[in-house]
Amino acid sequence: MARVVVDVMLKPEILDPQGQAVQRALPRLGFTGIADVRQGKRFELELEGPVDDAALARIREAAETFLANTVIEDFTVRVEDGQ
Amino acid sequence: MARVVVDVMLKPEILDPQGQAVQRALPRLGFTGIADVRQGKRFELELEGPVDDAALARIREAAETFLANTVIEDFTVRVEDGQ
Amino acid sequence: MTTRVGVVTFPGSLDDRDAQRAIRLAGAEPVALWHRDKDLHQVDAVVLPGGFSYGDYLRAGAISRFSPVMETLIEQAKLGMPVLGICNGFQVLTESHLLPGAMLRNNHLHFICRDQKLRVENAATAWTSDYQAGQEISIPLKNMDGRYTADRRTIDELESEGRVVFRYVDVNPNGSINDIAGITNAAGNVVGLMPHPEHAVEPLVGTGKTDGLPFFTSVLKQLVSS
Amino acid sequence: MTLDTVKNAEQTPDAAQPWAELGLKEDEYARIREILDRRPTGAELAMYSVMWSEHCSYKSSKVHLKQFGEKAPQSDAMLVGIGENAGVVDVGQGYAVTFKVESHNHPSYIEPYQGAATGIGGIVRDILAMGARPVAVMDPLRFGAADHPDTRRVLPGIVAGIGGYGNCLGLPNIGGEVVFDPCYQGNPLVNALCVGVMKHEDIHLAQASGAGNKVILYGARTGGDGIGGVSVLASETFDDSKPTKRPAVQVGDPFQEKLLIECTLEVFREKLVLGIQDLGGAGLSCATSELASAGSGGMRIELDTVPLRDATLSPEEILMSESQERMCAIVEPGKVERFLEICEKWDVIATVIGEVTDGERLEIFWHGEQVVDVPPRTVAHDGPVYNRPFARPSWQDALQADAPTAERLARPATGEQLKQALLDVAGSPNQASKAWITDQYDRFVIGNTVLATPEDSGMIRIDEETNLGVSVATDGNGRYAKLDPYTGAQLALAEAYRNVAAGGAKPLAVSDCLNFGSPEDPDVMWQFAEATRGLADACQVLGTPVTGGNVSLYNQTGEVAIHPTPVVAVLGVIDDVTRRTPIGFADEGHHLYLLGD
Ligand SMILES: Nc1ncnc2c1ncn2[C@@H]1O[C@H](COP(=O)(O)OP(=O)(O)O)[C@@H](O)[C@H]1O
Repeated sequence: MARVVVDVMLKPEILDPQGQAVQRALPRLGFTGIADVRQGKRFELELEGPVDDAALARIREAAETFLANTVIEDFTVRVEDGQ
Repeated sequence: MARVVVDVMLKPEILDPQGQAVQRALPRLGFTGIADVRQGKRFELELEGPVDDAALARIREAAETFLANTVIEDFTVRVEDGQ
Repeated sequence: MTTRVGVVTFPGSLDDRDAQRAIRLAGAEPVALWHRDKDLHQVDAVVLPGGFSYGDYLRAGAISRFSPVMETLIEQAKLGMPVLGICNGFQVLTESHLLPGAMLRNNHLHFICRDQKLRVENAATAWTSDYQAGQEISIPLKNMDGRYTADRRTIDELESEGRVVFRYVDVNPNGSINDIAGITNAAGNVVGLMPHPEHAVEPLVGTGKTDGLPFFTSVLKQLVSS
Repeated sequence: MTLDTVKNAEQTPDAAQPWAELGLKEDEYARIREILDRRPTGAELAMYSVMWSEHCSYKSSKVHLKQFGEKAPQSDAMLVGIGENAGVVDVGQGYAVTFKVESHNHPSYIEPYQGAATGIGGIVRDILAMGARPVAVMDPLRFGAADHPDTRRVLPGIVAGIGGYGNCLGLPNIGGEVVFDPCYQGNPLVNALCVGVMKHEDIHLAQASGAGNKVILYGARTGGDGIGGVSVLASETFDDSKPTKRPAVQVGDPFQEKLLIECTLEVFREKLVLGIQDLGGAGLSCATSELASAGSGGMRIELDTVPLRDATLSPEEILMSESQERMCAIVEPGKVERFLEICEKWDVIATVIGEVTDGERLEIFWHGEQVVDVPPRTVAHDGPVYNRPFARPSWQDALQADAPTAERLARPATGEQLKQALLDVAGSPNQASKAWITDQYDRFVIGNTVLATPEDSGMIRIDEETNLGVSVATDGNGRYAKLDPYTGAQLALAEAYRNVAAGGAKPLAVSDCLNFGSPEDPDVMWQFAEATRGLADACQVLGTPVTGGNVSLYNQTGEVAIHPTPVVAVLGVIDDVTRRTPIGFADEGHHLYLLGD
């Protein structure tokens, strides 16, 4: 089966409280040198059929209307490599 | 600045109700042909310095001890391509 | 001398004052502990209270676990100090590996607040000796990430060693394995549970029951007699 | 890059300005020029436009709201009345209670989760700014038909947002409403109420006095939240090298707000604060102009000291940003160090951004250049006032006459029909249990909740020694108000009043959230006028003053307005919460009495 990954991240200008909390914790744990952290969602979709253009177009539509909230989030759709 | 991505997913044997909820909703929205959905987290880390082996090793350690809870989650660390 | 029970406040702790009240009502002296302070101020036992420490960002309990107070607490817990983790406190205990397993999002994906019936499976821990084994109690439950999970071997170990301290009765509110609501470490001094005994210590407020008070009197007796 | 400084504005009187895009009317723009005796700078235009908006200036409703003061019954309990962030009433034993209900309707329609969440966040900061510890929240909600797709889109997010924010803050949710009616399709109502408790001596006000005292901004960094509109200004005065698209949506961070609460209460406890204001709608524009306007003297702000989340923000945008979880305090110079220490303890960023001056102007600088020089009162308090035309709608008589006839609403004739009617009522979304919603809210946290869902009113113990408590109920019925706005508003008050009394508390004060359609429609304006008149009259009769509230206008989809929906909250006091009366039968053998006719 083929896997498509949809990554959903808050738009750059939108506040990301979770990413901020992680970023602030890292130096306390001894991890320095990290200028910014953003936290988003990763969806792994296993397709029944082949990953053709039609399938990708449908997934892009699902991402746009459902997986991401495009008022505040951006998304990318890609076929997982190394499968 | 260089970007490193850490993907954190629930281990395959752990029930993922969020992924399941998405999977169940998709056909209702008219998106069929998706056999499985898993939902995880994606962290984007912007590094101050270069992404060398030492930096990656540190990020891997941060992922292992902090970003993921390895009792229930797996993670992967990779340098973002196309930067 | 009165028994001193510490209550840790992390940024985002919510039920710290409630835990202090419960300790006071049980006859002990509550001592406020601050997450940045390594010193436990000579307390005899510690409660990690409920709430959303660090907003539950990343994972519930994941950031608090690394606070300075936890360093000392982890040492002391291993030496036998009684520690009770309630809800977020339970999550901190699993994240810091004082208790095995982990907490996942509720299977219905909603925050749930309800009066929850539990069975006390183990009345021999530091925090449950004032209950009878098999006794059913009712205390509030309120959480988003309350589904306890662990691998098969850990679960088998917990079950065979009698370390499942509380089980949900009638309703499993979050999909927790084997209806597990709370567990203990092998020594019985560290106990974690999702429901909130500190919200059931006065007949007037909350659910109007006092089924949670024995948690705090149990530890008092154990400390006084030891 | 050209910065529109005061000097520049003086030298270029004829430069075109986007006042219309910012929502100002021609005469309003002319008035600003008259006040300043020159054209406003971009930053000044930003401030006036947002502070003179309907939302901040109450320009359509002011003339009607006046009645709440004019007809206010004499009440010894009132400590702080309308005009401050929230009213304060004396509840005895040295305690004072503050409460207020506010709307977040439009943001919740656009982004249900964040809109509702930041609605809770905003009202909680209002209560905090009075000097009180917030102790409970409530959420009166209105949705379209339960089975309508838009309800399915907004309801889960709104409920999750209220829960997500309130639960994380540690405030018990002690009541609210859920009403379904098709008139709210495309325009759900999300009202949020917060109650806070303090000792009399802890009351704080939003005012800046004493030259040399410092202005401290603390809490979240300032980002581009909620400044969609002002981007036109930014692109007017700056070249196009910066992102032009700014999010209109604000994202809440309840964890940050929890830290803000604890940190603020600690600086109050150590008496470090002279005046304080939360940052809500209109952000720094509002906080600086209101603080300066209510105090004596002026204020000077160095805007480039404001900690930013987005380094590309222009001065106009910083002034208008609605980034959440921020507060502004006035602190004596000698106490600044301790103030900053306490903020550091709570991981809260705090920055001195300016000081109180002995002048009379609000002056704002950007990298040393002056971009604002205004009399603060003209921004904060002397906004436009409209006497909008209103008239009884032509359809009102027909609507009232349209009583259901026997054919249209047949009475059940058989036992079977009666049973069905009962089941229909019990199963209708408006009557069915709301536990599927209220179970998502923490009602136990803080350990002082005496009554919460499913009781008639929420009740909180405020003193553990004496068992002093307060109770709050909110009610509103848009259908009644549409039939007769005057009486409908009174019925809402009477119901909330009864709900408080039924729990055993004595009603003391009223807060209200007036949700209506467009004030530019004379029908709607009549509904508004009637409802405020009705409420003011009823408050006078019952002896309970309105201590504060909120107006939400333009609730409509296209030309169709929602039902006029005044939501009324009543606060009561009970000197011993052990004497509360819960609903339901307590013991077998008790008698039932029906009071009233
Ligand atoms: N949105 C809400 N938030 C919190 N509590 C609510 C909400 N909606 C309803 N409730 C509570 O649920 C209970 C029942 O509500 P409802 O069925 O509307 O009863 P009533 O008609 O008596 O007001 C009340 O205690 C009310 O405060």
